[in-house]
Amino acid sequence: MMNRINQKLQEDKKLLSIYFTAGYPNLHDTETILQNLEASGVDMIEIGLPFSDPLADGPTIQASSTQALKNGMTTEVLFNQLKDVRKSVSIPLIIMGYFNPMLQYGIDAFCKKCAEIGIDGLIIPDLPVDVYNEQYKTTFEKFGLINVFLITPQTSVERIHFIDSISNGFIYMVSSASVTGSQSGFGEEQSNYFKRISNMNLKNPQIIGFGISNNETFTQATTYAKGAIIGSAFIKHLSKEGVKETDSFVKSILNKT
Amino acid sequence: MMNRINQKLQEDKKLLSIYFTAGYPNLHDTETILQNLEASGVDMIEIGLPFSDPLADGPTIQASSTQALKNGMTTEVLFNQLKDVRKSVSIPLIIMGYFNPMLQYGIDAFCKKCAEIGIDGLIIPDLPVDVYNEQYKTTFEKFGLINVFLITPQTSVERIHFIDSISNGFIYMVSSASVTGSQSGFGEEQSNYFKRISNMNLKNPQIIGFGISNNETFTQATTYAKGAIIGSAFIKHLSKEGVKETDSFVKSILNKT
Amino acid sequence: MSYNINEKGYYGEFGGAYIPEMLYPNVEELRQNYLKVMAEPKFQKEFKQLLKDYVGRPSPLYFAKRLSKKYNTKIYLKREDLNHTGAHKINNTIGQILMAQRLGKKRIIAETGAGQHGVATATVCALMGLECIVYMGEIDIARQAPNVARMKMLGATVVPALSGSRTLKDATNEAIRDWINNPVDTHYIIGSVVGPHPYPDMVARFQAVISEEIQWQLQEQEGKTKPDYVIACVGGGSNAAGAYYHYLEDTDVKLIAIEAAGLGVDSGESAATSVLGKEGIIHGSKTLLMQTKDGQITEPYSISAGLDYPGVGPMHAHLYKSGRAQFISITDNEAMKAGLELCKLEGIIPAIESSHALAVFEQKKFKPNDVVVLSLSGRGDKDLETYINYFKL
Amino acid sequence: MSYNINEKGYYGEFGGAYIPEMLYPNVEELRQNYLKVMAEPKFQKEFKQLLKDYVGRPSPLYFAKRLSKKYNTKIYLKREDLNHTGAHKINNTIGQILMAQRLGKKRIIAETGAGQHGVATATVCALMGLECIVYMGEIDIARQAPNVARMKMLGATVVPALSGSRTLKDATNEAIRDWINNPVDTHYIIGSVVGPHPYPDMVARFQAVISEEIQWQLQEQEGKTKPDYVIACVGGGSNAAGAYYHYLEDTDVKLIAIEAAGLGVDSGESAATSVLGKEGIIHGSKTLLMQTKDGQITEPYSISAGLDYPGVGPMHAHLYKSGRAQFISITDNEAMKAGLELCKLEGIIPAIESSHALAVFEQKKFKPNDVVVLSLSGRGDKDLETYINYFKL
Ligand SMILES: Cc1ncc(COP(=O)(O)O)c(C=O)c1O
Ligand SMILES: Cc1ncc(COP(=O)(O)O)c(C=O)c1O
Repeated sequence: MMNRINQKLQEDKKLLSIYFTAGYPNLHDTETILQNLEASGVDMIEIGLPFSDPLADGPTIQASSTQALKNGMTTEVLFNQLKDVRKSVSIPLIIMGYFNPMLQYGIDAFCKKCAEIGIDGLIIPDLPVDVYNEQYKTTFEKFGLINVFLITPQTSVERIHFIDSISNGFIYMVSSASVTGSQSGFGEEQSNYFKRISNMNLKNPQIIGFGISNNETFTQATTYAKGAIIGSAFIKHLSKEGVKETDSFVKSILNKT
Repeated sequence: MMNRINQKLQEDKKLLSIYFTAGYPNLHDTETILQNLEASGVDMIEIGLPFSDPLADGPTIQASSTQALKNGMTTEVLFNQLKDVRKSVSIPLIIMGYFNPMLQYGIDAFCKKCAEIGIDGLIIPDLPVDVYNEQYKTTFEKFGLINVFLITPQTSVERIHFIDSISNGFIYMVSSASVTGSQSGFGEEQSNYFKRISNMNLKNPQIIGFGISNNETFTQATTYAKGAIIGSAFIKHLSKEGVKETDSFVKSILNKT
Repeated sequence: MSYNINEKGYYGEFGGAYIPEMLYPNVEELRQNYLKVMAEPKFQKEFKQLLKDYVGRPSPLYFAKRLSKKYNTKIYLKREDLNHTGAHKINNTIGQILMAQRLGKKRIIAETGAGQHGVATATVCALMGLECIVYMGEIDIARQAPNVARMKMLGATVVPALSGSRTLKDATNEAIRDWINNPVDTHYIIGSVVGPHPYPDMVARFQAVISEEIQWQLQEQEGKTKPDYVIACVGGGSNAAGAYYHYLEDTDVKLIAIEAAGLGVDSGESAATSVLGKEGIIHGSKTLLMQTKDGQITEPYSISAGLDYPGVGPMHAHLYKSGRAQFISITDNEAMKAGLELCKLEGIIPAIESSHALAVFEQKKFKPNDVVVLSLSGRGDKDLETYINYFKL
Repeated sequence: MSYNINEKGYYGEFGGAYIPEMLYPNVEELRQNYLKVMAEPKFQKEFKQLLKDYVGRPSPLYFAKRLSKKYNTKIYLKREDLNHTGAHKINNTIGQILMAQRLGKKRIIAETGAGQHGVATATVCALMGLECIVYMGEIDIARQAPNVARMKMLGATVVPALSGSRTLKDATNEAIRDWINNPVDTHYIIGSVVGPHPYPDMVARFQAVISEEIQWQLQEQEGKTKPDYVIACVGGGSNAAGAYYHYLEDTDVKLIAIEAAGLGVDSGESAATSVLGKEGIIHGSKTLLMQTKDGQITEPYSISAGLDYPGVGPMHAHLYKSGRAQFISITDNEAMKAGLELCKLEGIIPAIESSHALAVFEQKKFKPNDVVVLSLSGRGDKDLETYINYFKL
């Protein structure tokens, strides 16, 4: 059976993927958010497993993680919340989190649990490619999980090819050198970068993340890439409007009314 | 003509000498204090020329010097106040002061002025014996001024003999190792010291100063020495009772009523 | 068994470079160049010269007579407190600023706890005319005010870290974020033997001058290059790494690492990583760290800003796990007492970090003939207010 | 003409021992013994060893590249700021504490202005286990708070001087009074080349290690032992005396003395003794001092507590009068600016006293090939608050 991510990537459309931090704004919002997002037409979701020291994240996601932890979110709690998620949600689900909480859970146990629940992939910013390859690849594959790798504007051509060669699913293309949420729009530099990568004709499609916050940036990103991921902008929306109003956010991104 | 100090020392009695700071408590108290002291039966007076940094003096005399300077006392002013002192005061008068103000006035001019006024001697705590001998002795002698030297409990026997040999008038015997005003009575140590010096049978009589504050200490001191000098205790009295009441102070020291 | 780093950047099972891809080019550039650059004669010459003429090295190895007498053993203090800026930290920043120049960097960032590393970084940036941004926890900014003032005087920008425990760990997060945001022109001068490979090794090599000097200084004074013990406090572990470095593989020399127990190892207010920590990832390195069962990093506590860190460098994790070094925890109270004792016995006011190391003598008995070298990592000027308030002087 | 002291204790017409008889035995004991004791090999060995292992000497002679470039001349900084306790003062207190031990003294007193000498004295007293009382003007206690804290940590008793200008002059008076009151067991460690003979000479000899080192350090770096200029700030004059010492009789080497002009030489708020002073007696020595026409000593002013003194040592009075040294006055503002400049250009925060010396480069032009050695007498840690407030950082 093909992984849901790969299935989704075969669809002839630009994909919208949304990130949110599990346990934020309230501990038990996870399921509601997942269902609402799917209902609004989102293609894929990254569920953030909060971490105390999210060093690749900007202030918005960092604050949501702190709040989620305060609310009582733990790996255990999250897995419990997701236990029956596949009864109501069918789009690809990715858990995004830092390596240490997973390591403490036990990588094998963690992957096993993900598989049971129906998680399709993982994004682990601080798990380096070589360590993954040497130590964890077989485990991930055993449980049918896709590990998504990142590239950035500074990633060398060579390394992009290497990452492409070992990737499955898609490449997470960081829009600019920055932690999450720190850009407000894309300029020429980014367009050139998007074009450059697009022209490389990689084996794996790319989904662009970091700095996408509205229809304009979504459109810019997906002109060159298969899709785009929104994180901070959605967290901001959540903190202002709460979980009920996610539909309007997604519509505004897709410019549907 | 014999210097008034030497004359006084020949009298067959124990001598009471009083120190006060010129210009204290008020700028123009000098003459009144001098006259009152003589009237009360004091034998000799040290007139303090105030100095900004009286490093051999304790807090009482230091404070009186600061006040005197604030009141406007200067070398010039003091000499003016004393201009006609010999019309009303006949006991020996000694100017006691630090060397720098005299140096700035000019030692020759200073001595000349003293002689004109009828000052009999000088006590200059920070003018060392050897400097005096080499540089200023002839000037002092030319103007008939006695320079009084100090000895302390730490002064070696040799040095005492040396100081005795070059002294004229009396030796100022510092009662104990201390700045002025810091002792409250004499103990065995001091008595032994007084006896020791007395037994040396020096050429010059000794007058004891520092720490004499009442009849008891005056009596103790004069048991062994020719006389005693009171400073801080008199300044304290002045600051409490003012210039009018000096008589009662002197009487209390001499135990006369 | 080797106690030094292996080719892959690990000390035993600890170390590595657990970094986001955004940092890969920077860290990789450093990894590929650091040994090469450090081996250049010109680099070595410049480094050595600055250590001598600017930092004031060699730092003395001082035989502490009265302290030795009190504890009936032979105590030598390695006087890193006498270095320019007042701690061992500058050995590393001198090295790294030269490295940054070689790599063509124009902008320097750093994290700091006690402020010593921040001052040392601001100092070398002024010396080289480079821009300097220092991240410092809000709590540390308050308790190490003199060092904040010094950084400002030196022209550095001090940015408060407002998240988490608002101490060293969080300042490090902020510095890493800055580096992610500025990947081209910026060099991140990490202040201890922590962070992703090659930082722990590079910093240890720059600090190794400490034990290099101890060897010949001890030869001069004791007629032998090896002490019986080397003792150092461990925050991240850089002064310890420097003091141990040339003795790492020589097990005749016993190593003692002193950690901050805060209010007590079991009080919940502690920074004693070896006792309380478990293997995990912090700031790009696999090491021992204090964390919840769940893998969330714990907020540490110590009266000493420089030891108030929930991890240790991977070298130290390895030294602990392998038993090569003995780890001893010292409470706030024990450290403060030992610090005051050094003032009174030897006329040296130690940094509170170093006071933790000094407290070893109340915990462990040494033999009269033992030669004990203790790394006096810094001076206490930055800690005066803490001392004065503590002792109500 | 000789610029050193003569047998009678005078530099030219300046010097001597204008002391009350109460001090005669103490001063005489010292006078008779100081050269003899200093000449003892055992004394020399102990002194040198402590300077090396405890103080951290030699202090570097650091070629200040960026400062040199800015002023287009060759500037070397003699890094007394790197000494233990942060200034040159400790060279002298180490010497005097050994002297006091030889003389069997058990109790040590000192005066202090900037607090550096007080700290240096408290330090050596702790080192030797002797009681220590430090007199310090009430105003200086307020403006040099870190040093007051350090003295307390070191176990010294700090006694405020409440009279006069409540600065260094008055602290000195109080110390002398204490000595008069305690003539047997007490040694008075004077902190500069002031006071009655033999103090100026003894202190100069202890500080002479500065120029002794400059000679060979310059040989190493410039291939010659003589600089073209030696520059130092002058409070009492001890760091200057030490920096000049071995060059005093060699008129190829030009000497520059920097005095504190406060708000301006003619402002009434100044401490520029050479310009404003006249011959007179202060603290037992004939020298230049600021005084009224009447011979009352004037209250000086400088932003720098260590230069806020109405006199200079007799050596400097002689150097001034004979023209051997050039005297330059530097205002508060000029000094503060120069201090900040050193921070920004060289990463060194100087004591405000030393900042006065640094301001010379804005006042006087040197030739590109001139070798200029400047005594960086102390570090600025004690002055951080003053700097920060002044520059509103
Ligand atoms: C004086 C001093 N000692 C020790 C430390 C701890 O750091 P490390 O363990 O890296 O030596 C610090 C950190 O700031 C420090 O300032
Ligand atoms: C750093 C420093 N420099 C200079 C001085 C001035 O003293 P001297 O003129 O004796 O060197 C002081 C006095 O406290 C000082 O602390």
